[in-house]
Amino acid sequence: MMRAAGLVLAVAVLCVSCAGPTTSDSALLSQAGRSAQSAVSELQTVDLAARTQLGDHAWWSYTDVVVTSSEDSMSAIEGTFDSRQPPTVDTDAVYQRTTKALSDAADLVTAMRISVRRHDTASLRRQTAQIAPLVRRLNRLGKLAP
Amino acid sequence: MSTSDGRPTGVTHAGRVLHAGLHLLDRQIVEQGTGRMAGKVDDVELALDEDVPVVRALLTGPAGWGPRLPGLLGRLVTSVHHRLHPAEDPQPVAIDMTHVVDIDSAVHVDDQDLGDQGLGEWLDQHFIGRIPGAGDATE
Amino acid sequence: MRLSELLGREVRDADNEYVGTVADLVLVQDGPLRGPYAASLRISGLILVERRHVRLLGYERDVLPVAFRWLLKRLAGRISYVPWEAVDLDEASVTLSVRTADLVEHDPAYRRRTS
Amino acid sequence: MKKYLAVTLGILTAIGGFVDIGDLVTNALVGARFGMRLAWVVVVGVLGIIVFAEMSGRIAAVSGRATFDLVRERLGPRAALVGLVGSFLVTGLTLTAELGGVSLAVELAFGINYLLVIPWVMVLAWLVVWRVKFNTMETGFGLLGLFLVVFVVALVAAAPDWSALGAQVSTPRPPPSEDWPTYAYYAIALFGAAMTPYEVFFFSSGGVEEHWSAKDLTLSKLNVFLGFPLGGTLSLSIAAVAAVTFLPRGIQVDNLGQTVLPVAVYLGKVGLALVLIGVFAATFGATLETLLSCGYSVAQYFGWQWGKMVRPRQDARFHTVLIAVLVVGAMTLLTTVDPVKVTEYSVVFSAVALPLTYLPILIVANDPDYLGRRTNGPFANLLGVSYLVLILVASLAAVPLMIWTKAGQ
Repeated sequence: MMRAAGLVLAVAVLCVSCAGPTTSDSALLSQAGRSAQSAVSELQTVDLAARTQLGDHAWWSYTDVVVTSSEDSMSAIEGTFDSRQPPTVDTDAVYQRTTKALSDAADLVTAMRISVRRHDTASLRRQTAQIAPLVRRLNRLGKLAP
Repeated sequence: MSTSDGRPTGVTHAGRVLHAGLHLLDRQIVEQGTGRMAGKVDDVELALDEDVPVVRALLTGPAGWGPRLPGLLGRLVTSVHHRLHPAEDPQPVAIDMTHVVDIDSAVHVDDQDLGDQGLGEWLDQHFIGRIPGAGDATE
Repeated sequence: MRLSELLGREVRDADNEYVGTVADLVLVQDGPLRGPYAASLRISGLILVERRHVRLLGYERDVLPVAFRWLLKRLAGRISYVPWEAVDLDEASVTLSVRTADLVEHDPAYRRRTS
Repeated sequence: MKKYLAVTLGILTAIGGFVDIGDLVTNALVGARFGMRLAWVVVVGVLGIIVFAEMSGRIAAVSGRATFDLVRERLGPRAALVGLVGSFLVTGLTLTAELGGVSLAVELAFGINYLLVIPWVMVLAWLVVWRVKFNTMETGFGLLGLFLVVFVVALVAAAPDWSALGAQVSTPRPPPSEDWPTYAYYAIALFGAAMTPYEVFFFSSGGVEEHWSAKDLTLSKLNVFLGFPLGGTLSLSIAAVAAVTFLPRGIQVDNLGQTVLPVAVYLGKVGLALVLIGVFAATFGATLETLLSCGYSVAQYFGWQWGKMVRPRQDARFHTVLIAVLVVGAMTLLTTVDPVKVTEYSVVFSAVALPLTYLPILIVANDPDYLGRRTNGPFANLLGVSYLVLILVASLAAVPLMIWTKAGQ
């Protein structure tokens, strides 16, 4: 019990000490990492839902609800990151890469939602295949998060 | 004092010892015949000027409960109740101890018109009673 | 007088020394017969606790768990019983006709007491 | 024979009734983020609700007094008012979450926007509390809630690496991707989801509504000792199936559609249909329980007549509270607040509000004035006091941890 409490305290001190001002480069990097991780979560959800639908393990209206809420979350994630600016030129590249990857992910999810609404199995299958490379891209960015 | 099934009897036998705050205050009041829940014992009226000092009555209602709340909240409850109540200086409903039949996990009183049911009666007449089925027992 | 006005009041002894506060009122059902049901509840005495703002939660009696009884005893300090005859009550104060040293400890086995 | 049927029915009801929107969301969320590394909390929580409900049920059966009646009786009007406001807000928040859960289940099944469903659920819930007999209501939704067993079936069908799950169970610490405060925060959330105060209000008041006496103690105990652990098993299987499906893919659960997705993955359309019926019944049953519990707690504090055992005209105040709470809950949801977020907060605040209702029950369970010779034994008191300490710690730590971890983000 005492050890756990001590550990909690130590982690607390660490957390407080790393949280620098939001304008610093490290803050932008960690924001990029967190956004990428969240985007991966949404893409993987859509991937799983789409595969389930393609395997005829679910019905369209259910898949629609799941994909639509991921689409909403995706646009929120994209919006949050877009509102940041790279504080120095050093992080410009990361900022650009993240913005592009998030925007590609959001576009893909929207396209898949449209396919689901149209019950368009062929497009959905094609789009599902595009998820994996996008996830790999985002995972590389996700490593930036502390 | 308990019966074989473990339920306390609470028989009002002579010489029984009760603690006023513990055994009377804030207990549920139940009407003996109907089993109707008739309020909480919000306060207890003591008769200290008699030859033998005794408990005179149980008090129930906002005028008994309000003054027991702390500070501003207590004053607020009391003043709102004063404003809504038709009487000039509303008093809590007093149930004379002669009406108390039994004291166990609840205070049982004999059936009587407990008078001030202000809010409940008003809601029954103006709202709940007007909804279809309000007078029926559930099926 | 209402019970709630009495509970929590400060109590002083015959030497006007602070004794404690009123924790509860002991009633015995042997008063004059009133109404059809039973003898009335006679006020037999006060239960005093040494410290202020303590609710005994029923632990002036001998009930479990032991941990609670111990804790409340620590919080409340001395718990004593004063017969009503020794209590002098006026508008704002409660004064005893006995000294603190002469107070009897409250008997937690309340069911057996008959006084 | 009839008696055995009643007992079986009671147990089945308790299983279905244990799981509500809080358990569905929190267990899936925690399973996806922490695997089974918090499974021990569910066990601790289930044991806690057993201790709490057993004492309340025993008091209700022997003395006829329901939980909030005793809270006021033992704590007095001030402290009990604090307890009342706290529990009422938490239960109202939970009601809002359950209403959202019912509507989301309908949305997932039929694709109708959940906001359009809310008014209908509200009216249906009111009709049930207005007209339907207590027993019918409880049994009906409890039994339908049993369809949630498909989570167990889905887990088996997923053929997980059991030893890996077992290894997670036996490592009660956060995975590398999470820190200790977040772990502790979700531990409290899971604890709160298992030990929701409304379950006890409802259980004890229901006992009074059904005119339990000392003879019904066996039934009450069986419900508690079998129903809750089996309900806890459902909770664990929700967490396990989420751990198997979501953790390796890096998916974080933030909606009900995700919670039921593994069932569709492993069991297909039939599984999905059954789980949605289960979710609907469990959350609708919990809607009724939370709604009635709001009414029970207010009425019992003030000593008003309450319950479905009398005609509504005889407890007009009680029924007015029910209608008001239901309307406010539905209006809150119609502001498009996310029902899942509401759920996440409601389980944590459950843990905050718990001590003021638990303490008086533990005290009265020891009072021979109420229970005669059926007061707590030494073992019940050992557990009872240990849980009091645990509940206090969880209650005090909940809000600081919520602020610190930004509600687990």
